[in-house]
Amino acid sequence: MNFEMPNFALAMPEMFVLGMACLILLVDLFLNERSRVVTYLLSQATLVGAFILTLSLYTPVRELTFSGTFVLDPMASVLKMAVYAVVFVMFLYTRSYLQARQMFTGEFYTLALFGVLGMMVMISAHSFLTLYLGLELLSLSMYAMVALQRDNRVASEAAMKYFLLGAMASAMLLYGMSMLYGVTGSLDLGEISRAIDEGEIERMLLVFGLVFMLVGVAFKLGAVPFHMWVPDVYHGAPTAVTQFISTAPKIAAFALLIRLLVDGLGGLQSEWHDILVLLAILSISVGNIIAIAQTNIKRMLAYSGIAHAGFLILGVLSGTAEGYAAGMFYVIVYAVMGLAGFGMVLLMSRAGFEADSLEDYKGLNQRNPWFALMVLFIMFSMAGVPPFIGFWAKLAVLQAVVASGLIWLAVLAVIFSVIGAFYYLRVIKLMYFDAPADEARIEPGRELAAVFSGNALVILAMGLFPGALMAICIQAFAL
Amino acid sequence: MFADLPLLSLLIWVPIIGGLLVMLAGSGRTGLEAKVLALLVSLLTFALSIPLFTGFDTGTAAMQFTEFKPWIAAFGINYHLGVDGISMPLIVLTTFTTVLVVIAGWEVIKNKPAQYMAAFLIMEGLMIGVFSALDAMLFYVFWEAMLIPMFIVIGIWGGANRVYATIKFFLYTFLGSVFMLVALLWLYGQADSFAILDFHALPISATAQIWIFLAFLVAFAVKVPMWPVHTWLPDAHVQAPTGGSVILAAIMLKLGAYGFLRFSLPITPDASQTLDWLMIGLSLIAVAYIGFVALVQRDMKKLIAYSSISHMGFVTLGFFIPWAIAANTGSFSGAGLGISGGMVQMISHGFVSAAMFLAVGVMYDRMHSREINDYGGVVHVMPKFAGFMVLFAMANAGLPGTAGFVGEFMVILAAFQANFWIAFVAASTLILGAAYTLWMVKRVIYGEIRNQKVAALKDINPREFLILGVLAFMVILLGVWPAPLLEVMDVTVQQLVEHISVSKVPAGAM
Amino acid sequence: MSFEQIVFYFFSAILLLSALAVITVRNPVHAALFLVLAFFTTAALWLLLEAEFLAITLVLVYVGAVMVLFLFVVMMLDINTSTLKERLGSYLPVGGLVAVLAIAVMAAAVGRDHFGLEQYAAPERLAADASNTRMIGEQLYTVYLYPFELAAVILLVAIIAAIALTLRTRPGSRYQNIDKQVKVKRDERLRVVKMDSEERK
Amino acid sequence: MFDSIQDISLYIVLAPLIGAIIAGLFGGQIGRVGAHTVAILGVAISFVLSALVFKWMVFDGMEPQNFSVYTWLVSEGIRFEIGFLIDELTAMMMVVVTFVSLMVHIYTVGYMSHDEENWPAGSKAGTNSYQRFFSYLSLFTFSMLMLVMANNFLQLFFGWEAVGLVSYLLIGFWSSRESAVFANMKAFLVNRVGDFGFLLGIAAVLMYFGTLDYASVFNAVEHHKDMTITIWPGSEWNIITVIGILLFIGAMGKSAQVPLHVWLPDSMEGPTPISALIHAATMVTAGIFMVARMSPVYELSEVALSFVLVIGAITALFMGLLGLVQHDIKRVVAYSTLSQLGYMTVALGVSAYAAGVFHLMTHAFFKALLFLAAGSVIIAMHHKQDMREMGGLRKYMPITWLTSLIGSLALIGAPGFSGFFSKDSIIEAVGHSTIPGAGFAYFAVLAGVFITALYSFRMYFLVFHGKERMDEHTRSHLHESPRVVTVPLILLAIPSVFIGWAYVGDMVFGDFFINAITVLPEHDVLSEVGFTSAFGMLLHGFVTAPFWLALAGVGVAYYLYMVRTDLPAKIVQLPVIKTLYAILQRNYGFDAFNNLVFGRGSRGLGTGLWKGGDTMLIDGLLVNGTARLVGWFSSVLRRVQSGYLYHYAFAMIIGLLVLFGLFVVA
Amino acid sequence: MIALSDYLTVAAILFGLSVVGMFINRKNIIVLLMCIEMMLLAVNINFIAFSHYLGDVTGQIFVFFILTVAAAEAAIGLAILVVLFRNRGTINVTDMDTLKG
Repeated sequence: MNFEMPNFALAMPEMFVLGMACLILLVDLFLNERSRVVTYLLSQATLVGAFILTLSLYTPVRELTFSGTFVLDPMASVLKMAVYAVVFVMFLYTRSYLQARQMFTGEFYTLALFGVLGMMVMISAHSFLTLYLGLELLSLSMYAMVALQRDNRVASEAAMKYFLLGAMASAMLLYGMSMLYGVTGSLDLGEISRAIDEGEIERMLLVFGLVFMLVGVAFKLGAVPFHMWVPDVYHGAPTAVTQFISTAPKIAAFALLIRLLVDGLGGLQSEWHDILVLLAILSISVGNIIAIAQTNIKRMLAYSGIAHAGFLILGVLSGTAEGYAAGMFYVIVYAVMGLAGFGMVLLMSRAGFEADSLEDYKGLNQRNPWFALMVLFIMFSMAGVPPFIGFWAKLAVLQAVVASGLIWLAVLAVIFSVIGAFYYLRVIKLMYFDAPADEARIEPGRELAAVFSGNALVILAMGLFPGALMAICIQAFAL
Repeated sequence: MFADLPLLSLLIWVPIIGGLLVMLAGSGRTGLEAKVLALLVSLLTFALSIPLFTGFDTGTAAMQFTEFKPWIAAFGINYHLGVDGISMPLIVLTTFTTVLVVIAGWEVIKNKPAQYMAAFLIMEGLMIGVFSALDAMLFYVFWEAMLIPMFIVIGIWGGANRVYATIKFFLYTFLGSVFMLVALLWLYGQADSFAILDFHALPISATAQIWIFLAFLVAFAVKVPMWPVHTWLPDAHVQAPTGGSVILAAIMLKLGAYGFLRFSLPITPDASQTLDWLMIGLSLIAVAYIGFVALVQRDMKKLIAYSSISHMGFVTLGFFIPWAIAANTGSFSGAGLGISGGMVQMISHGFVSAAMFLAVGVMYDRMHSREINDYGGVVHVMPKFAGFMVLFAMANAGLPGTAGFVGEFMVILAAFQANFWIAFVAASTLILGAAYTLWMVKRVIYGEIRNQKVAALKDINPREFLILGVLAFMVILLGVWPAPLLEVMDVTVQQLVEHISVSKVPAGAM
Repeated sequence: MSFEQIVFYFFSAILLLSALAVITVRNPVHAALFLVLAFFTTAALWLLLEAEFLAITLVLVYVGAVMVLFLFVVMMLDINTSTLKERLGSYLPVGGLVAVLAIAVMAAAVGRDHFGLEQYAAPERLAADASNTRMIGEQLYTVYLYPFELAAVILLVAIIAAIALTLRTRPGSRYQNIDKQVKVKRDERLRVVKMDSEERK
Repeated sequence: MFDSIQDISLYIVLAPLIGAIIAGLFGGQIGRVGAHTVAILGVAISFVLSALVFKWMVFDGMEPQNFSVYTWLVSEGIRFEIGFLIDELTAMMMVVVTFVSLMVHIYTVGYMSHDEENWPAGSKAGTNSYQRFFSYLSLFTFSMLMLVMANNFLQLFFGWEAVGLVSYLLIGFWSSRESAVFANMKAFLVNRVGDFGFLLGIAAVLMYFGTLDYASVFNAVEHHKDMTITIWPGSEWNIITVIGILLFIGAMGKSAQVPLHVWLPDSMEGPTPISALIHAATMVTAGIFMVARMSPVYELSEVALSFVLVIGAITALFMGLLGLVQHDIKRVVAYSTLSQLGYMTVALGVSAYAAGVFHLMTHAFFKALLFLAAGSVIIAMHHKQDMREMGGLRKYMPITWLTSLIGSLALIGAPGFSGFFSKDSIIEAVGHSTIPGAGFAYFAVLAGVFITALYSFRMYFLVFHGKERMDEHTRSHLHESPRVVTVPLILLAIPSVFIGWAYVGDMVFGDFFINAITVLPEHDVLSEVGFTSAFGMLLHGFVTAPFWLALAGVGVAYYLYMVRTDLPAKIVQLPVIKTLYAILQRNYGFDAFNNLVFGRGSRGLGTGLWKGGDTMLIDGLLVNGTARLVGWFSSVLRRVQSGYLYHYAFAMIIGLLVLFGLFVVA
Repeated sequence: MIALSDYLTVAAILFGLSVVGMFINRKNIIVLLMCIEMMLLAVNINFIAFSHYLGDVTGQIFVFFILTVAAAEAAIGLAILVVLFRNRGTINVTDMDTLKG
């Protein structure tokens, strides 16, 4: 038994988040309603602390520990920091929403932090086992969060659907893992990769396992045809929770994709490439087309998210470092845009009123031109119109696709993105061209207004200067 | 003193930042502060563009006033600006037209005037960006971003059916340009640079050229617009507010044509040669087919919109005639005439169509109708206006001595060198153009006063007189003395002709 | 046929039949009980595979805890079983077809061509004193320390979630607050409220 | 001041332009007197200077001047310039144009003095219409001068279209009259059809000569005479022929040759001074001038010449016939103009350019005279133009009567009058010509003489003699027109009589145009005709057919309209004549045909392309069709998202199976 | 001797049955939860079989974790079920169609 003492320092952020989550859980018990803000502040502090820790641990090399089940590489650091940032902003967004709906409880924050922990674990996983556990930690937190508003009929329905389909998907993922374990004899991604590269394993069996695993990953990403949960859950969940599950977990899902397909099954690139092409096409087309028919903005954003997932996959499938970087760029950008997109629903909502119908956006320009402008930024960014960040994300991905010679795929993708532009435009149309049903000026809380404006302006600012983020993404895969 | 200033950057960013300021200043109900600010910004921009013209070195085809800064290193994209004889006049046209648009919207726009002015200023900056970008991706960014303010302008201040029109406009043009994006990415893969001038120098196989050409074609043809992807234009024009129509006709259409000159011709000369029959055919269809369609329009703006399409047909015809000339006469002599003619047509159409739309706008502001049948005998109540209108109509019909003639004349001359029948169809615009324009003038301006509403019309006020007068001056000036304009572009065009007369298919490859 | 084989086929058959029953019986209570049966038989198979610790765990944790929880919920929710007991309808053929298809593909993949004895020879039986539990334990607390901790966190999350979702303080129910009772003052026991007489409605 | 011919040429063209600008833009400020003073002054300067140039050119033997004023544009090394070519032809045209224009300017002071009556009450366009009219007149003078003085095709085209523009503005001057604004549009469009050919001709010139400069083209034309162009596969055309015909198509529009003549009769909707200046004396002769100018080109192509000849002959004969059935006094003159233009064209066709140009000049004087006289009558008749309501005006308007008689005599070519010299030269030339079509042309011009005499004197008798058929009110106000009207009449009558005497020898049979017009020896019919002096020609004139034909025409007219005034009505009832009359009344059906085929046809085509092509096919099917298709897909696909868990699970399984099928099994 | 494939086949059939159970059952959500348990069971059989035949204990370790997670999952699943039932008074799968489209 040769056991090497793990380098715990590398997992400092995880330990910190876990410790803080438990602490918050305890502290929350002794807080009454009015001092609940302490929980909120502690949660934010946790994220800030984790960010600082992760940043200080950043190394341009790849370090394994915990007997190879944990990896710390630039990609992990970047993605983790992105997760913290996204969740941090999400907390900023949702406070007033939660307060108005009696959801401003310790559970929300602890579950969210455990979810963050799950994501961190996934991002840093270097073994099927840790991947799975991270995934489940995240998923279980999210199932619970969706149902957290207990007297909400649709939320519980959404949670149930999410749970059942999610469990099924992770069972399939596990089945795939078991097959790969069986043929490679290891759970360690590095070992598996080596075993595949030796080339003695029958490829059919590998692909058999691969397909199962991809179902699980596709489910998490919300790729067609494993996307069916996405609209219902995004729609049914309280908007605050939707904002959470539509953003940060996508980053983790991207990590899952990279860890599995690149770190583990890099040798099967020619196989998963084709599968991903199929998934990407289906996602982009179905997502964009169905979104057109939506009247509920949360559903619309859900379908748009499906289409975005397709684009994300486009980046990965090229199988090059540039492609992965593009995918990473895309997923981070998507998270930023998703925050803003659902943030705008939060912004428009009041206690007892969920502004999730498209009709609620009518005449926003009359009611508050500033917010209308911000929403305009967000929508054009999602549609991929420069100079907003969404354009660069698409550009990066398409560039990877074109570079890998799949020009037809790029053409197909852009055609569907044009179709998709229609429903984004419709939001703008409602805001700017239609008369408001209700003339009352929109006056959200100052914090919410500030974070929303900030978010939208970041979308613009990053659109003007996307270089830094892209450089980070490229560096993350420079190993 | 101007030599040290980053003129092009200023031209791009002064209106954009000014536009943002205007938007912020627009809280007042009348928006007077915003309007004054907008006027100042547009005048400043125009003033900034004058040294561009005066300081331009007509003796070289090289890019001038260049600026270069790395922008997005990760993508290999640079902030690279510069102008040559092709783009510089268009920039000046842009700054000039924007001033007019700001003045034209002064009292007319009652709903959110600050946003209106801001949209135009931002659009101005973006359009100048398109004309001056030397980096393909920078070009694309400006190209696409420009759609946003236009989308808003048509949608908010447009007519009854504005939503349909503006969404159609946006999606049409968006669809067109994404193909270009893919082509640009492919070119980047080949050249490992987004610099347009690098693309120019890049050898490309014949098949690839065809594909790239088609991708560019979709993007630019929609913008120009060429038949059969022109149907967004009448809708957009009809629904847009006057200022929107003016910018659309005067500048935006030129972007597509400019794209042909900047991208299609020099990057894919062999494909252009292979497909010149297509381009010439589409151009001629635009001239003739659209001419007939314009003839039966009942809506003045629609009529002018169709006439714009028809006139833009000359631009594309001029641009793609060189190979037909070479095929017919064995040399490229005369090609420059066609390309220059197309260029001149772009500029002159900028003035003429702007003037026509403004003139219709003047009537629309009073009557709130664009139907030809609602008018008649306007000359009796608005004689000054009628004078302008007839002048612009004549320019639109290509009367010598007005701006409208020069480009058409040159293109027809060039087209004749390629083929008698090409020239024949192109020259049919002499009849068709006159027919639809004058028929409209007859029904709107002349005749007896048709109804009480017309009888109550007031003649143009000093503001309108100023706009129309300035345009009338330009229309005539350009008609009787186009030499300065030609002088600016001549060297560039000649260099372009030399460039395209050499095949870019790599040696040994087919 | 060796004894092992007999055991294997016997338990496998029961396993699959009970699985089939789980998805087809009308009554959820019956389904839960069939599932228990499936767990038992699986445990038996695992014993064949020399995974004693897990076999025992399966019985203890699953049959003993999880399935009881299932049954408890089924009973607690007092579901009107009559409406839930409708028969599988016309979608059975489609379902059956898909089932056959899926199973056929999977079975083909894991069939003897790839996982027969030629490829994977049956390993030697372990020595009688080999401790499966010890083996797992050694690994679990060293190499799999990190996952082990994570598993603990997952359980914690499950606890939090379950409580958060189901624990509710009913507005109607009353609790004794001893702290308050003890600290009560005389004046607080009785309070005279002055109010206007209300009109009869 | 008169330091050079260059400057003087500029003054000549700019004086009327400045007049036009001042009168036009500042008409309201300077008032009527100011406007007409400025305009007349401008034209007068122009006339005086033109006369000076003519003197230098003709009497002082100045060399032809060819110089450029400024460069219009340069492209690819091809210079497009604005410049002047001044030779005898130009000088003559300048004098004619400025003189007639000056007369018309003066005349207009009287004719338009009550113009406000022609406008609807309250029309603001009517307030300064007088000034505007002068502005247009001066602008026209400028344009016409630019045309005739051009030294290159570009400027020629400039002037060509500019006069068209002014013509457009003036025909529709009374813009409240629907017929007038229709007529001006028609005029412009028909002219555009001609310009269409003209422009193509210019394009051809540029293509083959590489320049648009007259001198260079004429110098190089010899080298190009055997070049061909493929119009359609298998048909090679001589390039000179193509250029000639294309340019002549332009002339057909401007000079109203069949079938592009339809605009000219309608153009009579304009005020009469316009009819005199533009649609009789100057603008319509631009085509004649142009062909004469291009004589070096036309000489090299007999095909083109024949084409010109035949078109001219048809116009001369058939348009004259139409003059017989008109009741409107101005229309008679208009058709007579058409017919005379036909004569000029015929002259060109037989290479008798000098005769054509000479007829152009004489015609300018006497036809302007006739029009102005008609205008004088119209003033007296309170703007009634129907000859059936006139009669016996001789005693009320003696000056008008006398000048009209002179004009008519000149028109029919009564020996001694200017028209005689020019017209007889043409007829003689045609008689000597041998190019294809000359036979028909000879017949046409001879028949034309009779017809001309007939309709001219029909008009003369109907207006000035016979019963007074006007109503009482009109009669009581009849009086001679004011001085501003009659003075131009008199001034125009003088050259109408004498100009033939003075110049026929030099211009037609001499070497007056030696520098300007090229005639190949084998085409030189005028030298075959071989008169040497006006007097000899006059003597000869009495024994030739034209004289007797004209006399017969006058006689018939006298008989029908003075003696047996009941006969015309009866004649038209005769079976054959009735049909013919109907045809003539309908102008041979040209208008109906044009309306049907070009007017309704093009509108029908436009509607078809618009509704069928744009709206239905492109927009309906492709654009909105795609949108609808996507929308339909969307509504169908969203139904897959049924809300039922088992469907979702099923979708996942199917997805899994598909992946199996595609990637594992395969 | 029992081949590895035998175990795997049993697991595959079990997995297939439970997957089909997910969509042929349209009445009772509890059965769906059971199906999920069965799917995990099938995976576990796979892992243990592989572990046995590979002579590698890792597979069993994985199963250990799967069992843990499955228990947690069952707890949360049932909790959600309870919430759902309280809200709607039914756990009929067919009734869960508020969210669609």
